[in-house]
Amino acid sequence: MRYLPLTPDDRRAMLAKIGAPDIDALFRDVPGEAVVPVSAFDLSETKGEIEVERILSRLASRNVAAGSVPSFCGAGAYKHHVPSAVDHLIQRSEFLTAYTPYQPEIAQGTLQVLFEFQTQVALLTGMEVANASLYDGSTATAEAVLMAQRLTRRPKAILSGGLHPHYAETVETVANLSGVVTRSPVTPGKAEDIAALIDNDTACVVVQSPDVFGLIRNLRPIAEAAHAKGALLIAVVTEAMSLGLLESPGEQGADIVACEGQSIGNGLNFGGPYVGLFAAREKFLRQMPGRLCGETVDASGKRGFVLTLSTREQHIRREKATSNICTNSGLCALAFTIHLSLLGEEGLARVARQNHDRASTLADRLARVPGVELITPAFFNEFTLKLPKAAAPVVDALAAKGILGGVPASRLLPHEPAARDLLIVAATEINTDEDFAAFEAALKEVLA
Amino acid sequence: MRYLPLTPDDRRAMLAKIGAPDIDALFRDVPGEAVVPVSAFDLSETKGEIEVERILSRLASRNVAAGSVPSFCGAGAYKHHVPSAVDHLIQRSEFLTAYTPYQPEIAQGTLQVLFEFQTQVALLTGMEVANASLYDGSTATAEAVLMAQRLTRRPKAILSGGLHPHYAETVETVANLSGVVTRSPVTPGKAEDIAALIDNDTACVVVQSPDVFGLIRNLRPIAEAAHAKGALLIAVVTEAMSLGLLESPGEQGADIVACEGQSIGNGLNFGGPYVGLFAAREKFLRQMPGRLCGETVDASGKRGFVLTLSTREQHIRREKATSNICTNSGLCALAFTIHLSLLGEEGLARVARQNHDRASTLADRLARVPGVELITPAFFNEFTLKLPKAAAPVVDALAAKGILGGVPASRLLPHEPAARDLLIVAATEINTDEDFAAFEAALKEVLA
Amino acid sequence: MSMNNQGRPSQPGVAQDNDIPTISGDRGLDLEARLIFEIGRDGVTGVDFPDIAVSDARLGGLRRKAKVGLPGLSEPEVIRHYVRLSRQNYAIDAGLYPLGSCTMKHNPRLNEKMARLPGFGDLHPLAPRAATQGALALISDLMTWLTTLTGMPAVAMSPKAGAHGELCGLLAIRAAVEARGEKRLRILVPESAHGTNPATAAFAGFIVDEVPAKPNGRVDAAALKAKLGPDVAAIMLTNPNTCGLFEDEIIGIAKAVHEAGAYFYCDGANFNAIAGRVRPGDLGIDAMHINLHKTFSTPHGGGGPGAGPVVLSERLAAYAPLPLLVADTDGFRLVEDREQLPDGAKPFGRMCAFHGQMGMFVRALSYMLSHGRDGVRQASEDAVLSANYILASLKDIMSAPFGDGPCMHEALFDDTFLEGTGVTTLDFAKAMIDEGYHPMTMYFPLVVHGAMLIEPTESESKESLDRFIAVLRGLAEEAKAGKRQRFEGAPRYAPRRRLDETAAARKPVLRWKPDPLPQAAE
Amino acid sequence: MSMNNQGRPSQPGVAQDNDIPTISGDRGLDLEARLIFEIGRDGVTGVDFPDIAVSDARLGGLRRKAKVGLPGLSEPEVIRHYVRLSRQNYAIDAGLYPLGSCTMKHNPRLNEKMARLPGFGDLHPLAPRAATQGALALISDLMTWLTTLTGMPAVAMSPKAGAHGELCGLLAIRAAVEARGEKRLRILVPESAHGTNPATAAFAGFIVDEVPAKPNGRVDAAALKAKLGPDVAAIMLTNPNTCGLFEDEIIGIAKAVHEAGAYFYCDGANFNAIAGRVRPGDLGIDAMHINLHKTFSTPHGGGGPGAGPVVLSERLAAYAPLPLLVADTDGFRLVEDREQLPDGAKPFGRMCAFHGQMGMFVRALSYMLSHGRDGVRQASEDAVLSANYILASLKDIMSAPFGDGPCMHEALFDDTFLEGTGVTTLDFAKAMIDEGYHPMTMYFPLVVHGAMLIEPTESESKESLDRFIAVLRGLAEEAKAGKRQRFEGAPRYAPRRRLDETAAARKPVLRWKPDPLPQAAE
Ligand SMILES: Cc1ncc(COP(=O)(O)O)c(C=O)c1O
Ligand SMILES: Cc1ncc(COP(=O)(O)O)c(C=O)c1O
Repeated sequence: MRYLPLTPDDRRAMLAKIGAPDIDALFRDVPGEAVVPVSAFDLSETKGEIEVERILSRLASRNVAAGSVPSFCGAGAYKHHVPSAVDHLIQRSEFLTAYTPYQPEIAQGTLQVLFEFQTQVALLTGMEVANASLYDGSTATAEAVLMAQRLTRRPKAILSGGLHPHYAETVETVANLSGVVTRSPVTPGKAEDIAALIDNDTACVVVQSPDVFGLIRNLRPIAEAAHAKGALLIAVVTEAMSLGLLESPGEQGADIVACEGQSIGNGLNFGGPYVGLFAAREKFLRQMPGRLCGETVDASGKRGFVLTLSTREQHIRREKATSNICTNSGLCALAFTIHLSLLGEEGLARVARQNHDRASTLADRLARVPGVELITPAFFNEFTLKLPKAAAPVVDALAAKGILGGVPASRLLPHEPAARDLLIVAATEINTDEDFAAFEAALKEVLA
Repeated sequence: MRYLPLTPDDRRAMLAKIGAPDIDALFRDVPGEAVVPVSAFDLSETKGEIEVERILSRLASRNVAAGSVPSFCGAGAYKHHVPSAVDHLIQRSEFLTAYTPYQPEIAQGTLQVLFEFQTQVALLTGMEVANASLYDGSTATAEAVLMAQRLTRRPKAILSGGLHPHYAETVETVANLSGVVTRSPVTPGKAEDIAALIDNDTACVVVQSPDVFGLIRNLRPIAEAAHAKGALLIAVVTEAMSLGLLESPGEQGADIVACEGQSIGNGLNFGGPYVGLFAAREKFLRQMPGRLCGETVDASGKRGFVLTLSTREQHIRREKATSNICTNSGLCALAFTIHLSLLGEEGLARVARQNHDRASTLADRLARVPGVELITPAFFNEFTLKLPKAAAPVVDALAAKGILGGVPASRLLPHEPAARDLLIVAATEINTDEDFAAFEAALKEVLA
Repeated sequence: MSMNNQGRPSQPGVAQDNDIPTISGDRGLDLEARLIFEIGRDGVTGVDFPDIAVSDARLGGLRRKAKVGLPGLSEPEVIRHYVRLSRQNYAIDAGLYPLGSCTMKHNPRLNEKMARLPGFGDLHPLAPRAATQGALALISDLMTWLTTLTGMPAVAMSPKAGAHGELCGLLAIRAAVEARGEKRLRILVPESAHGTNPATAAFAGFIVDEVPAKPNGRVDAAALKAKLGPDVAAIMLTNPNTCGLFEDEIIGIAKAVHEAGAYFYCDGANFNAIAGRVRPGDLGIDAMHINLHKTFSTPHGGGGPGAGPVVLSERLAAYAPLPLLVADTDGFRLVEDREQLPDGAKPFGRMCAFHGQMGMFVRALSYMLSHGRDGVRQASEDAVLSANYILASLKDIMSAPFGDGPCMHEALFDDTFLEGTGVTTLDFAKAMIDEGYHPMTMYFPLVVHGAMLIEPTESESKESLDRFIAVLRGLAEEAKAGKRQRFEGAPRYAPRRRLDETAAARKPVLRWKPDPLPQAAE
Repeated sequence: MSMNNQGRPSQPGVAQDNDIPTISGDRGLDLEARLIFEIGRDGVTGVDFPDIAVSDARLGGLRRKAKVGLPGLSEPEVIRHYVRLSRQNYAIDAGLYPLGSCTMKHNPRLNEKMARLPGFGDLHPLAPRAATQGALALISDLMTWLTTLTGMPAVAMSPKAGAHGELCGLLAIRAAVEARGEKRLRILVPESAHGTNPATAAFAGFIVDEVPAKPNGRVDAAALKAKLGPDVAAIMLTNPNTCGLFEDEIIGIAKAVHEAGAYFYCDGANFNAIAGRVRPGDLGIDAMHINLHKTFSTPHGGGGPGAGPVVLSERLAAYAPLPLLVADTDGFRLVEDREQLPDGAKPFGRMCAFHGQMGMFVRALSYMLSHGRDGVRQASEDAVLSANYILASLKDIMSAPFGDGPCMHEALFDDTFLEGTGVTTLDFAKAMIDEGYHPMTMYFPLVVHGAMLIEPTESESKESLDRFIAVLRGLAEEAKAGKRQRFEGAPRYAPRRRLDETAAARKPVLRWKPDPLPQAAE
């Protein structure tokens, strides 16, 4: 087996050194009744690369890659162009096959990347500090709610109806355990009056902008209302690239920002691995979940970086930790950092404008299709259409024509009658005018 | 432009330091009449990655990749499975973006690879010494002939009719300048009596095995005949993998071996870059072309490697050099070395047997097709079929059915009447029984 | 696995250097890299996009006015920067990485290639069902491998790492307890447990109750059984445990747990010792996460991502979180809607958006297909063999608290052998860095003083193990002989000397900030 | 570019080291690697194939009986071995690589990705015409870029590197001379020429006649003209030349050459200085190779592969070698048959099997499309600007023989400034290694004593240039101040100290051999 370096001779020599007659002797602590022969497993035997590649390629070919057809799916995961340098760099052995940087003297590469990542996240979100990543945007949101509950010692979290339903469910799953989670109504294409729901038990309001329908939300009044009642505003961003064109949550008064970073540096990957960005005001630092990388000096006075403030973390604090997270999204954070370094101020602004321009153009084209109505007046690169019939079968019909025509809102909100006819459509810098023409023509046909 | 780090401000500051008013001032030695504006070039303007990728992907999609269909083309270039580790390693920045190792203290990586490569090539060919690569098999063959002319001080090179015609033309192009090149007759599926042509003017005979029709040639009698007349035997191998199953040219008495190394570690690449393997008896060392890497020690006594015997080379010897070669096939040699390291003795033997087995199976199947005759009695992974009609249109018809059915001999020997109906077919470890069935069925139809 | 710094001096000693300092600060191939924020500037970018204008009309008045503050860099600078940084890292690909509990085994390149097939890497999670059948089939295949290898009937695929898997398992247990109308809030956790276990238990709203270890490194089964009662929801046991030992009383413990009406959660981080030989389902386990980034070799990537699917017993299977993968006549389908559940399903909720770490699933399945059941078993055996070889080769010179019997996939040493030498576990580990080795896991598990936990994995050749052993023997000899020089202030040959962790924590600098008073350009 | 060792001591000095030696021989992240032959063994392989038997029936009695002698290694060992080796290399991706004449510019990753598209990377050279139309179209596009940028009517694509291109050009000239029924066997080559020029001329059967340089670093046009005559086939001039200067009399030279019935071959290795501003065709050049691995940034790969297409003037176009690419109504076609030639074609022969370095063509076209004509021009300007910036910043402290006027893309220094310091050009260069820089090209061109040829390329930021300048100034200051310590025996921080080249050449060890008396296993 190509991955196993020991030869039969080696194994014999090693057993001899150990003084064990055979390999079974090393497993002697395993209760006899629990040992099974290899034939007990109804699984295949070892295979060479050619065969494995054939099997997996066949499976892959039964999926429709976003880049292979005109593709307009978003709703929390976006197809962007990732510069070729990114994948090259993240595959460097020294990044790919290193562990968490617990030995800083031989992990400065990873550590400095994390320091750069934290800085970029803080800048992008307009916050003071950021951690070294969480699993993804949804779990970051859940962590943010728990953190708000700890900080305010209040039980209630109010989730905006515009929060991605998967995020809302993820929050509910953990935050209901020790608190109360309420959802405000779903108002596609409009902002609900969430401020009215805030009371003195409220730990936080959680508002996503652009929301799951693509609508840009103004966080300022919500932040003011929350702060007036001693509650925190958690801003959620599922499309990190929007921060290149829109005011940051920090500028609008958010206290904690939970953001999905996939759009920058990371592929779609059918939903994971992604990278959770987590930023907050500095005063909340000690309640933050996850790893933090900090600057220091070495014994010869050189600048260096270390994981720090680990007294918040499970490996030191155990049941008193701010979170149970250990493994995070290191390599995805690296990809994020490299992509954002390549973009820089100017590149990010340009690609963000490009996204908005593309989506605006598409929205105008599709809104011309008879019976179709654009219901999101303000958006970044994603908008919602009201169709003259249920959206889900329309999407299937479009797929049959070779177009991934967006996400039907009913997929995320199966029991929301208002969602039935809504189609959430995203366009990014990768979409061409030909893509748009094909989409428009196909939609016309399907709706005709 | 993403590859250019200088900003307009930088350029101004640099000009100021130089004391030049503008960039034109730096080009003042260029005669005025030779300076043209950028508009003089009818070429496109700068493009982002997305656009370049789109253009080139469109071109790529107009080709039929060998791996995308049942594919049986050989004749000097072979589709093998290259383990995924190879491409990962050759893309390491330190290998990919290094220059020729002229500063050995910071190029031990490349140098040790070359030392390993030379050793592997010598072992594989059964020769005493090998160089650090030439461009490809054909130019290596031409260099071998020139070397033989220098060594023997005789003019004549006799090329076997089984030598790949491209190789023969390459040899003629350079070896006719100072010598005489003659070709012995083409005898598909048989060995010509080349020994009879050797005379006292003969510097070398050049024999390929397996030959261009796939036939395994016995070099021993030719070596004896050549040596008896004071001539050298140059053995040519276009399928390096055959050396895993067949006696090496060295064992059979060859004096110089020129070999195409593409099969090991390198993709088809539409013909290049490939890697020329060049090996010889040690006594001919000082007449070898190309770079040589040798072992030595550093000032602290540690083993290290350097380029050596460069008094043979153009940068030291100029017009007296053994060759004009400078840049060679370093990275392809690296790929070769890594792949062969992965294979090792056992892996190479197995994959070679696999190749022969596959080709034998296919030969038997195709020989069953009515009107088709197998004319190569002994072969490694490639054989020649005599079809009942001209092979070239048959190949086109097979291609239309989605099968790359081999190389028509007439493509290489357009003026050889005997070649008209011959089809050269290769099969390797990548071909499945389904590939064979598809080929057999399609050939039946095309010939029906 | 993570590091604890109990007893670990975090103030570095003073470094001495009598070399000639270089002008540049770089030294040969040891190249420094400043922060991107220090080298970037305006007027340059590494990605070319046209500079188009867009109107404010559809931006809701929220167009960004302030700059983000990102530096501009060209592609060559970015590549050089991250290549230089990478060169400051140790990696499996560069050398033996014996971090106990972390399973730093070889990461096959094939798996990377497979994960990048556009049909996987470029597949949208919410693409229509017909466009994702291959991906769903792959998940289903992986589920088959996981349930077959563990002998468990069900598996929840969405957890994103081991700790997330623990959470998933405990939430399933919580749901099961609640479904029975009971209130059980206590979870028993051995003191040798990894930090995530108590942290997760607390995260899931439970109270953690520690169970002591026996002198033989196993959990004290009697003490554990004594703590069982109507308020205990579950025990969380790691097996093989964090001392690298098989919990030999595990079947009896499982029985007692079940009799007490509680559930048995197993931390499966060490499944790599027994995969292909022992099925956790046969041991009475109710839930166990599998770190695909350990046992099934998806790369650690400098801290993540991972994947932590949780296998579930019959008693817990119904509570698996959404989404659920079901096969029907026209292919695979993800159930995401509580009103369309398959019979009996009572999902406790959702672990995250979408459906798990697909990128890791592809790699793990590629690993499994490559190994096959025979290779998986052989890998476990080789891992155990190599750990025992290290134990046998070092226990005469280093002190092995449980060195009498065989270990599983990792060999545990303590600092008894360093007593009186003035060399600490930390010094010893840092001296290993100078020798070109990543240190072993130190000061974990907590049940052993100055612990050194060595996990060689199955990926090392005997020759590599022999060299490693020789170096550790050499270091141990020097320490015992009172030759402290190479330990004091080690490492001296790494990109950095010891770093001042105390200073880092006292006045945290967690991000770069522009100079308050920008200097005039030179 | 290559290195000459005129005046270059090749015996290393004695190294001193007062560090603590490590037990392992490795030091931190500086990891040693033995030869694969020393670590491999029987019984293991890094590639899995079934162990099938095959009959001898069809092997012509030539089945291999002896072992090849290759070592067996598993995949993890092979990866670790080559990763460790790679870490002993310097690279553009790690730092400034100022090798004059070598053009170590940034190698964009996009180009690597494009070359690996299966439609290019996995395309058989003899696949049927219909299966290769995209590849032929790509070659045609690249030909358009090359002929347009050079202002020449034709280009031969098959040469595999610069020297091979030179050969192609000279063979075309030879064919043209012969076609005119003349016999011209002399080629004029300036003494500053790169070694490949005289070597190629001899290789092509010509006699080399050296032309001296003028004190201003240009070829002595008068001397050159004086040598022209009926036996002169061609001159081979490098422009910009190897001193980094534009041959300002080039148009007059070309005229004289043509009047004498000879041809003008230009070594285009330095085209990167003028691409997008000057068309060689406008200068009267008849043939010029273009190193795609320099000007158009295909990676050097530690010595190759490259590609050296040759542009040809109207006077030589007919003689271009086979194969020829032609477009007709139903697409592109390769003409490989002398009896099917397009009108007027008189190919002199064939340079190699198949049709050139397709892998490099894809990368080069990707580079060109990315840059565009504007970017190509800007790159040339930036390369020239950066070289002049270095010249201007260093000429007060180092000695620049032609420092009065501007240079082109490289700045040439000589060793006058080191006179009397006891520090040689070689010492100076080796001290740069300690500073984290690859040395510049040394002892080339030969026309300058102790030459140091610095080519920064357009890929360096001003900040990077400033750091480089500061380090060179620092070194020059120390040398002049008599502080020889850091020069003697440098490098001291590289993976190796100076290597004994004399010993290597005296008793060449060019391959590993098994120990004659194998040791008993331990
Ligand atoms: C024993 C043990 N349990 C749990 C974990 C947590 O797994 P993860 O880091 O994937 O969250 C680890 C990993 O470090 C571990 O070693
Ligand atoms: C001026 C000059 N001419 C010719 C060559 C030869 O080119 P190649 O190495 O591609 O054969 C070189 C490359 O080193 C060079 O610098």
